[in-house]
Amino acid sequence: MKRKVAAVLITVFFIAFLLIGLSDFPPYGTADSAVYNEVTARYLEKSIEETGAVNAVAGMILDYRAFDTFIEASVIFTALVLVLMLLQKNDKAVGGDGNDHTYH
Amino acid sequence: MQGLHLTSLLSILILMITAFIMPVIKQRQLVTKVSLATMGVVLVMLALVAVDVAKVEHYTATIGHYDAPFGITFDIGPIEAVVGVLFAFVSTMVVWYASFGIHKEIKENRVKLFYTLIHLLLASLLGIVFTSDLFNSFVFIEVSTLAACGLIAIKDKPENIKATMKYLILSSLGSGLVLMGIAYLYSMTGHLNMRAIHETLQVSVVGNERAILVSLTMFTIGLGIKAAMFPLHVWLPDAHASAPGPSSAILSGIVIKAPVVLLFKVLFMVYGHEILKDTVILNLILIFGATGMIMGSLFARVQTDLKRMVAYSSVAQMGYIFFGFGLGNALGMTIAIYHILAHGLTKSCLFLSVSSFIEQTGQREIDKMRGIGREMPITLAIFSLGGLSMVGIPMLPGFVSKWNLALAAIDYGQIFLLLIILASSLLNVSYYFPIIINGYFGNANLEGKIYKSKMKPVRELVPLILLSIMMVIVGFGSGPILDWIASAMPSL
Amino acid sequence: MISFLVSHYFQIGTVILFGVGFMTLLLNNNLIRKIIGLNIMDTSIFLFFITIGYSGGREAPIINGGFKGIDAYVTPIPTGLMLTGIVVAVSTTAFALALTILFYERFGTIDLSEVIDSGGD
Amino acid sequence: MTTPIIRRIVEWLLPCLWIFSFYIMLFGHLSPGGGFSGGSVLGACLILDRHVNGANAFGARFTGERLLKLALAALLLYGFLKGQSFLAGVLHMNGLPVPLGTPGNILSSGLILPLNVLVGIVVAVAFYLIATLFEEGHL
Repeated sequence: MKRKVAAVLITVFFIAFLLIGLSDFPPYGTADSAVYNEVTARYLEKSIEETGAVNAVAGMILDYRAFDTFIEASVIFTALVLVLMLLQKNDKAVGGDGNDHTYH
Repeated sequence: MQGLHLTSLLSILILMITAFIMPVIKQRQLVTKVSLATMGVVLVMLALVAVDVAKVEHYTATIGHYDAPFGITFDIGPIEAVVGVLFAFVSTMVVWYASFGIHKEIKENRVKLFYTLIHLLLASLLGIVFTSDLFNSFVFIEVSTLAACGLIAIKDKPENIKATMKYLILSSLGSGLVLMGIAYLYSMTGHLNMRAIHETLQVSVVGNERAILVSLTMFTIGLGIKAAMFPLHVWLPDAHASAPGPSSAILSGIVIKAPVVLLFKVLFMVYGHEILKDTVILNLILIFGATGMIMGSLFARVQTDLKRMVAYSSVAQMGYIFFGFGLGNALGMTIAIYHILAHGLTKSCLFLSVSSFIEQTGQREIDKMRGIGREMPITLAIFSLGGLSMVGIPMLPGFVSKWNLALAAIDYGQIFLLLIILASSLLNVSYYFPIIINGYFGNANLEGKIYKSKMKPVRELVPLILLSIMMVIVGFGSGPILDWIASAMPSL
Repeated sequence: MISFLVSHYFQIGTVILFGVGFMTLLLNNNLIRKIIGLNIMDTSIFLFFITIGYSGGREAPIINGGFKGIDAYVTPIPTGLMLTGIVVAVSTTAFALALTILFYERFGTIDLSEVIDSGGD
Repeated sequence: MTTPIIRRIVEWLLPCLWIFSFYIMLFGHLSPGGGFSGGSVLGACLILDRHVNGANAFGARFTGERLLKLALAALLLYGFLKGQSFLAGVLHMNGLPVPLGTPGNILSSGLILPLNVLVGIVVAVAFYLIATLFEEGHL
């Protein structure tokens, strides 16, 4: 019970804290926010010219910020490796012999 | 000299690409060889990064064809170079050590996944340190979290599953907070590049004070969880104590260091001193660091399991690093970075020697380690060297950190902080010395122990010996290293 | 106060959603619920990011049929970032669920507190 | 879990989903969509197929091991295609000369189209393998 009260209090405090920070931001849906700066302008204006993509989002994630997307692909790969490691039950490892197990 | 700039990116790409190949290689020996060779190449590359940085002081590598605010860049200066070399060195030694014995500790068919995960982990840690883009660092943090969890869960025991679960949940919470911090910063500035954010923040600080405070808190808590800052350290002892030996060495030596470096960059390069001095964040970090130094050592003292004791000692040592940040003066920050180096080398040394005790004797309790010095003299010598460094015997890296940390505390103007450093050192003595003394001396302890009976072949101890030699070098050569790190400190 | 609530209603909604996720994470010991809480938290952050870029009356950043000027399109950055964020969240969730299965197999329960309270240290 | 109703519906639905997923992937640079979205639809397709038709239909030809190799090959190709561009960027040189084409055509925008397909393959295979592992415990 004590823990529940503590959890609720922490959460309420946390939300209040975030909301206080929020009050510095421009209202929802206005165009004068800081994100409409030269970076956005370039991604929109030069997207076709520099990346050839009509879809500026595709141009951004696969050309301007392609490194992110490359790491993202490796996140999926990591998750696949981990799930493979945890859930593979049968002894036939993928591509491995796996017939001589040494349990610790 | 543009060519050398490649090495920072190339090291990450090579690690990633070898990690993609490894799961389909059939023989374990081949995987081990590939991994060792890659690690060697990466170590050389990072040494080249350091050489490059020593020449040009600081460089920016654009990843892709777009310059800083538009694309992703690596900003590499002395701090990044030093930490990068540390990461590569420790992982190379750990992989070398693991190549002899990891198949005894985990299932045979998981060995190649172990190396895959280590490669992904090292790549992501280097990425966290090098990148100058906040969102990019978030993605790297996630890879490192997943890979680190994998390195714990790779040993198929119930307590590993439990520890991994705890670590994963807390760590994901931390990532969520970091992402929220990034969202607030992005909303305020419209940039993701650290330099660009810094410049915009300087202009737009008025009217954004509350949002800045919120985002700062998010980053501190989020990265604090990942770096085991004291009250948020609860996942660490379980995780580091239950993981297989080489994993523990990597987790304790370098994995908890990368978030610290990122926190350093966020605090002092993104926000900058102008903003920090108006907030309480640095004082909070100082308090948490100081509490961690004392409490971590107190917890370590009462442990009966050797590995848990060393794990709790990590909490205390992370306290030193946060203490240095919290002081907020140039010497404090320099020492915090230096202590990353010192603790990374020392703790990986300690964990590897502890894991070889456990492997050879099959015992985990501290009481059972009596007389181990006769059975495994070299390993205990290395353990003792690490312990002495933690305690702060002159000329070893731990002493250099403590001495300079004390100087920085005097500089800060609070003398009672000296007492905390002193108390923490004394507590360190109280749990490292009994093991060393009981291991080497006392007739009752040494009775019936046969000299070198449980020693590993010397060639299996080479990585450990190299780690300890490097540790001593870092201790003796602390002068130039400190100067070099200090040259990169952001002006106050 | 009221004007703040009205003008920032979407951001406030996402922050409250974040709180809901956070509370789910704190209150429940059931692992599946904890994972759900984490996902709610992540989703709220994604929503928050999207609200940053939204601006009334602008089109999606797909430049079909001639460029209409930079004021005609919503910024593509938050959208693109959140694509990456979603992938990361999916990967973490997959791993957490796999771990939960193993947890259940080892301990016979998916209650974290039961195991931590009873199982040794 | 497979009733005749589901079988019947899936029989009609699956080809549409296949085409739709490839449409999302291939038109990622022209319209909403891209590698990840297309890949997740394709992954859902594969999971549905596996769920309804069992391991015989698709799984017989594309075993887990082969799919894993396919995904790793796609990742490697991705790494090389993009890695050369990253490395060239560090040196401030041009990478592989890939023509950008006419904006609006399918064969345009340089590397984005192949990268979308590669990401799609990786995502689809990863989702399919993860789901299979969850459901059956082996590949």
